[in-house]
Amino acid sequence: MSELFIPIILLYALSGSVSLCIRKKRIWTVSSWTMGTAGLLLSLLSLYQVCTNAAGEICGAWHFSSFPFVLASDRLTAVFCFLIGTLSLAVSVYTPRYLEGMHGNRRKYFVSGCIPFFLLSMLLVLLARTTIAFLAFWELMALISFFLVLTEYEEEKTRYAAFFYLAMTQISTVFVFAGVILLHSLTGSYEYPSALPGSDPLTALSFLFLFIGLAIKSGVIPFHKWLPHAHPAAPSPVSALMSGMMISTALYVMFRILLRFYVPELSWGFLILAFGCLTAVLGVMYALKEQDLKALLAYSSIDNTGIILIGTGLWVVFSASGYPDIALMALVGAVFHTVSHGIFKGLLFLTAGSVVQAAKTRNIDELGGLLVRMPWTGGLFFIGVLSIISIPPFSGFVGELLILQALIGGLMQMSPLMQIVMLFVISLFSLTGALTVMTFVKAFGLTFLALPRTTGAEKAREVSPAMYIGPALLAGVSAVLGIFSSQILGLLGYPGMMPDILTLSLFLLITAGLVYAAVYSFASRNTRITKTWDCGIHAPTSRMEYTGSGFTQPVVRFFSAIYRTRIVYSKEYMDPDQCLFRNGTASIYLVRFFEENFYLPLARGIERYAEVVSQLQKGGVDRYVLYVFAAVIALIVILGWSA
Amino acid sequence: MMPDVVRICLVLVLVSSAFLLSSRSLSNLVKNYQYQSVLLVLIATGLAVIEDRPLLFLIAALTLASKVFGLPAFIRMIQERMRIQQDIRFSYLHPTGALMVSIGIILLVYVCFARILHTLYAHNSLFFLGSVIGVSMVLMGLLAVCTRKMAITKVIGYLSMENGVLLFGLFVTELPFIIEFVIMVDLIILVLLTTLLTVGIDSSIEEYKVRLQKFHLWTEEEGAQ
Amino acid sequence: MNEFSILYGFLNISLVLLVSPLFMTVIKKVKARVQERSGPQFLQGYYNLAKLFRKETLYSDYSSFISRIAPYASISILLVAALQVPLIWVPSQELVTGNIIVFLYLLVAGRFLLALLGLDSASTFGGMGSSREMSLSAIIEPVTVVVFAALAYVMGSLSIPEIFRNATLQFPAFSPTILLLSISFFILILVETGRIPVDNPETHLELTMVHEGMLLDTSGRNLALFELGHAVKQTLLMAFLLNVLLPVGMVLDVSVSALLIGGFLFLIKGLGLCLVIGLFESSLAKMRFFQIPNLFMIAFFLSILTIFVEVML
Amino acid sequence: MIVMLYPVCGVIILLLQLTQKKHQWLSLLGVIHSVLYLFITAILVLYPKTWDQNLFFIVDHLNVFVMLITSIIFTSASVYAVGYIGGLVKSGDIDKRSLRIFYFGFSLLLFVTTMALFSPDIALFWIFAELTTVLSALLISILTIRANIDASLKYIFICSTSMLFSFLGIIFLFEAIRNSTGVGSLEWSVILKEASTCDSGMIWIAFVLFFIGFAAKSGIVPFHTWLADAHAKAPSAVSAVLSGAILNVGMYGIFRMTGIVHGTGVAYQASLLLLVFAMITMSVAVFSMLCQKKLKSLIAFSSIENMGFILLGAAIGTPMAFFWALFHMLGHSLIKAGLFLSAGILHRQYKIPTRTGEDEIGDLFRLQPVAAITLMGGFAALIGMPVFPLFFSKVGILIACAEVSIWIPVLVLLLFAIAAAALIKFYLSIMAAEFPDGEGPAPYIAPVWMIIPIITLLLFSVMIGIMMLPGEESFLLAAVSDIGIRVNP
Repeated sequence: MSELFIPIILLYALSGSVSLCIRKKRIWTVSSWTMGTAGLLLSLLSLYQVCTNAAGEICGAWHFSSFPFVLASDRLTAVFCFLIGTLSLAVSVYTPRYLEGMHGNRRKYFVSGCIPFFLLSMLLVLLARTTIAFLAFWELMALISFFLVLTEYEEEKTRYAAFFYLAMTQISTVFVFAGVILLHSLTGSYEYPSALPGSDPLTALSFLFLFIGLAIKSGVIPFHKWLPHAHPAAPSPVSALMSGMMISTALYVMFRILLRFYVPELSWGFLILAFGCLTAVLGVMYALKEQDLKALLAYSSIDNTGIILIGTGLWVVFSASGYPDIALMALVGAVFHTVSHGIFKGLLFLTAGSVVQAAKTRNIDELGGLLVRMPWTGGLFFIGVLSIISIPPFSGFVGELLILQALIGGLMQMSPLMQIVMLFVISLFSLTGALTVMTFVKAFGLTFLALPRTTGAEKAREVSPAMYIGPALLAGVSAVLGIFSSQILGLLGYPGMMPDILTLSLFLLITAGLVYAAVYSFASRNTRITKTWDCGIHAPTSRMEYTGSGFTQPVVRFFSAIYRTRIVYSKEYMDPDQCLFRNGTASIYLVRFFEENFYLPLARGIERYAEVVSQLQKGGVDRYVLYVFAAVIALIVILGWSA
Repeated sequence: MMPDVVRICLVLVLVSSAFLLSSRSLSNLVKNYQYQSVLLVLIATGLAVIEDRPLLFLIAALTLASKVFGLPAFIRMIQERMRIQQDIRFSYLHPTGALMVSIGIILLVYVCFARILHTLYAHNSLFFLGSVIGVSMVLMGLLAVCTRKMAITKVIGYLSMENGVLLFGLFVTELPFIIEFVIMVDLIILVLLTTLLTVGIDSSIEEYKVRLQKFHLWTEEEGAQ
Repeated sequence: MNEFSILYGFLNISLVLLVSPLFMTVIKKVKARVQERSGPQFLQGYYNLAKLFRKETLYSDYSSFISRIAPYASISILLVAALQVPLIWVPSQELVTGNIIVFLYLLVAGRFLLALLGLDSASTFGGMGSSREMSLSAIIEPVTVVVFAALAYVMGSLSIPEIFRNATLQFPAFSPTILLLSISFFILILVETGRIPVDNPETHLELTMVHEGMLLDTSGRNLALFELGHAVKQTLLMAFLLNVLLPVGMVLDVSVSALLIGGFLFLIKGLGLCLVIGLFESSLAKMRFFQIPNLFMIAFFLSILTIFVEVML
Repeated sequence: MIVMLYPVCGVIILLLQLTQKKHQWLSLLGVIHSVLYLFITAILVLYPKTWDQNLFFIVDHLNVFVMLITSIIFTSASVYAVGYIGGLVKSGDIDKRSLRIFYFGFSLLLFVTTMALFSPDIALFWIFAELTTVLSALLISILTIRANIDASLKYIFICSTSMLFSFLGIIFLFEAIRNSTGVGSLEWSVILKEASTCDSGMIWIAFVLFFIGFAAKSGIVPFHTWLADAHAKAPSAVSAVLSGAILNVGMYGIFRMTGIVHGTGVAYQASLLLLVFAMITMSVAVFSMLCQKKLKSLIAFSSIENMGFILLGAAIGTPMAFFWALFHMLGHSLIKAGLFLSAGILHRQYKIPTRTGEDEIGDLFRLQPVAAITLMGGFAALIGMPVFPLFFSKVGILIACAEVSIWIPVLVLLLFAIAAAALIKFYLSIMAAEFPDGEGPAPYIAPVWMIIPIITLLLFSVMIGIMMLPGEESFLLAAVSDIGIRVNP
């Protein structure tokens, strides 16, 4: 059955090459439609595969220059293929209209050509079954996404983001490559190894390499610094795919490694758990303070990666210490949250993209009042916000519910020492949940509600229909995933894990209906539209509204240890001995902790060392011949010494 | 008896390359090179007599023709055109320092080769002595190349390195004659090319064009720069 | 979903709707008596609601559909939450399968809608109210989850009826853990319903109001719905505390007389708790906004102590 | 008999070149010469039976493979030179007389490289390698700009002084063979057979001295200093040939010598020495790439880095390592030649070298879209992207290294990551630079003759990157066994 993946792969490649090679006017609509059909076929095929509980069937095996490339799919792959299918369908509907807003024809061909190849490379990473194939498609994915981030290469910010992104993906490739090499030397073949004992040091080292490689790509905290630069710099459909799908692909590989490659150790579980908690808490803290809408969404992807890592870490800890049922619950929660995060993060990025294109700015303090002007985009963003802050009937809630249930289950059953760990993780987990709610109240409230703060937001008009049908599709899928989640899990073979959300949402609807009927019939119906009450002065202007930094100032005060702010002020005086003050500026900004204390010093260090090494090349013939002379003398000494 | 004559010549060759390192004026630099080539010819004939290999006579004649008369005459012609006599500019090592270093080199090579070729060293073979002196001559030539600023003096240093190789080649009994001959031709071409290029480097740019006209090698439009 | 559970659902909701305005007014009455004022009459709560339902509703011309749907959504969320918390009669087969996590996240949903409402009318007070509400909830959320986790750990199950049933079975056991739990629950109630140390419910002074700030621009039936929702939330949380601390009137197997006695006992216990809340409120002054985390740390410490005590002893 | 065609055709073409004056004829003869050699090599590859019928040259899989690379590079360079040198002549950089010297030198370089590869005798190989140095120095200094002459002087001094040391090594080798078998000989095959019986001390000295010379020829670190200036200053057609073909001659010599030493007792010390040199080369090259301001010197340093990587393959010495080292040599030559040729187009467009010494490149995508895209493709290939051959050879060699110790591949991968960062940093800096409108240079329309070789080179590298040609794997395995490494079937 899984041979059908091959035509889908060809369809993706076709839609990519169509737009890259043919230069006809508006060719990108044709390529988007082919990509849409490919996405639809892919999601249908993967749904079929998931339901029929297909075992790992090979769908293709080749030998590229004497290295084995095998593609196969099983249920876990099918779930993520469904995610790729839905996202590509939504993006294919969204992109043609979005590209109209871009300037430069060559750039439109380039973007609409590269997106299908980007999806194709991620699909191939999912299907790969030999380490070499995985490595090749992993690097292909990195390269294509680098090109896509680089589309608007005029601005300095985009080029800095693209370079930072490439440097980090190169380092991630180093670790993944080293892991693959170590696996090859352990097992002697390129096939995916199965159940390597976690105890012997070399296997543990290979796991560590692979884990760090994947952590860099999925934005785990110490390595996350490229993500908030790269995702906003890319055009919106691309950042939706990068945040939605690329992070899920990296996490899929994490699941694949832990499920099949190794028999994980308890210490590995604690490692993943530690990284998960750190990423979840710090991710949401930085998201809270972010003023750029798309960077805020990027940071919240980091936060969700943290939550998923907590789920995976719990699975490893529980299965290593012998509690299979809550371990399975944590794993199912993590996988479900990855898929639902992929969908609603794609929805949020697409709608944010329409907002940014309509209002021409990404800064939250310059937006406002868009819900009245862009009702559809605002409504869909609202649904995305409801699912990301895990409100019960929506899909975000299911993942967090399962993970929290596993945590409390762990609290009940495990040894006292472990209980302390569980308590610690519970409190961090719920702190992240609460801060996510606050972040998205700020994101939705200040962008969409109240008065527009600048003329850009004032003149924003609703984007064309295609640009909200795509996200609407994602919103529908997200709602269905949320409401029918216990039925879906039952279908997949994990019944009885969670309360029935369907009845809960039915009751919500019924009560809402009853309350509305009661109030409509008994209470008075007359309503009046007036000015907002403002202690009697004239109508409130947009300057009287709360801004982003004002909204988050109390939390910044509570967690001031984490938010190191720096105050920079400059004064100008009229007279030389500085007593008549003319004017001055003062600004508070958040110290970018990781960037300033870790990445920039490292880059400067490499730069200085490179400067020293390149001194070797400055100089005339004499200096070069002197090098030869010294080298020959050294060799002769080695000759003498090594006899 | 004869071998110790050869040993004396070998030592004299080392002395000549030491002189090469330290001489200041260009003209006696070339004279030094000529003495060194003459010594080489003597060694070649000596060896030919001892080990009665007629081949070495031919090599000696060839060296006499090219290295004692041919190349020095060509270099002296280049020197007149450049009208630069004194090459006082040194980089890194002044002559006294260069001599110190060359003594160190000879000792180092001797010790290292003794440790490696302990069998040959044991019965004190001529080949071992030849290899030590050959390698150290090459190294001293290299030192000359890198301590002199003027390109023309670098060429002469290079020639003394080539002499070292030739010397070492003599000691190997049946090294085919063709190899020796072809090396000679190859090195002559090399030196011709480098001397032409050095003409460009040493003299200042303006003279460079005028001088090249004289050799009518490169007809120059102004557009090159 | 048998007919017993439907009856339970109907009974539970009607009891909650009936009792909650009364408890609000009793607390106001107690505070007034402490200040030697006569205070509002007992039915004042119901009169206010009736008056508000009849008044005209004003909407700001800047507000969007959020202001229209938020009141209905938040009251229906709280009523569904009420379905899950049995006040008197613990049904064998519950109507909506929910556990404490679903209950918690429903409370978060209610708070989220309220915060958005505050921001919708473009007024400074609304923004300030929702910013403070969100900051406080960000701090209290870990404490709430840990308190509920401790409760689940002590009672051994996640689903709420199960917890109450275990509580009634081991009722006479005045164990230290139950005591510690009820103190942290009491602090939780104070925070969730915006009582004195955290926020002053009676005043409209922008310096101190948190919960009121968000509702500043609501009027007429919307304000009534929010007031009712607020009261229902308080009753639910009080029910948690009461049914765990002294589950004396709980009914396990249903009969009309048992229900009446249970209802009456619940009323007595509720009034007693309102008395305690009123006295506690009037004995304290409002804490400075940035000192409130210290209060939460006490609740956090107590709940962790509960688990240690349960584990160690 | 086929091999004899090489010298015969070479002499004919050289004589014809002396008679011609005009640029069209000279460039046509250059193209014919390289196409003829490519044709002869193709016949050799297809009919291995005819190899041992000739009397003088030795022909085995190794030198036919390296000859194949050389002829491909020379063909594309000569086709490219038609447009490129034509442009230089029109802009007056080269005058009539030096044009004849250029083409004569170009064909002579091809002739001498072929002779070097097929020479049966190690001393003859040395002489022809020495001649390639002389001729490429001549070609570098053809533009008679002071910087070019300076670069060619550095090239001559460094390479020929080091080559003298390798001649000393050859003399030691001759003496070693004479001691063990009575009659000294310098034939590759004889040395390969006799090496194991010789005294290991002599072989070890011979290897080290030989290595010095050919390390300079192939740009290994202490002797690499000439490479950056020579390749950066030379005309692009010449620097493509230098990087693509002449470096391989040096590496070919090192491979042969490692094969000889492989059998003897000194193999372990030799591979340790090569390993140390390889690692130093890669790290120095990678870090100096980071602060390169000029395009061609950046590409030159990446040649040094790749040569270091090939040396790493030779140092490991297992059949798989050698297999992938040869594959890497093929992939690297193709991509590097393509890169230098597209850099040549940018050279013609922006009149590099400019006074400030920095490349003044601007409006890249508007003026030269094709060159920009091929440059980006070349950089992606150098980073080792999956579609290109360097990815598989990187995998192959690193897996071979893993047997020695896991930390070598990790270090090498980090170096590759820094190299990738350097390449992309440079590309980003020139990508978005803009000339203030009106001041930019006039768009240079590259003739189609210059674009075809670049496209064919990149497409050919993608083809071998994706799939193994039918006989390719067995051919390379045979080449590895010719080097002297026992390939278990």
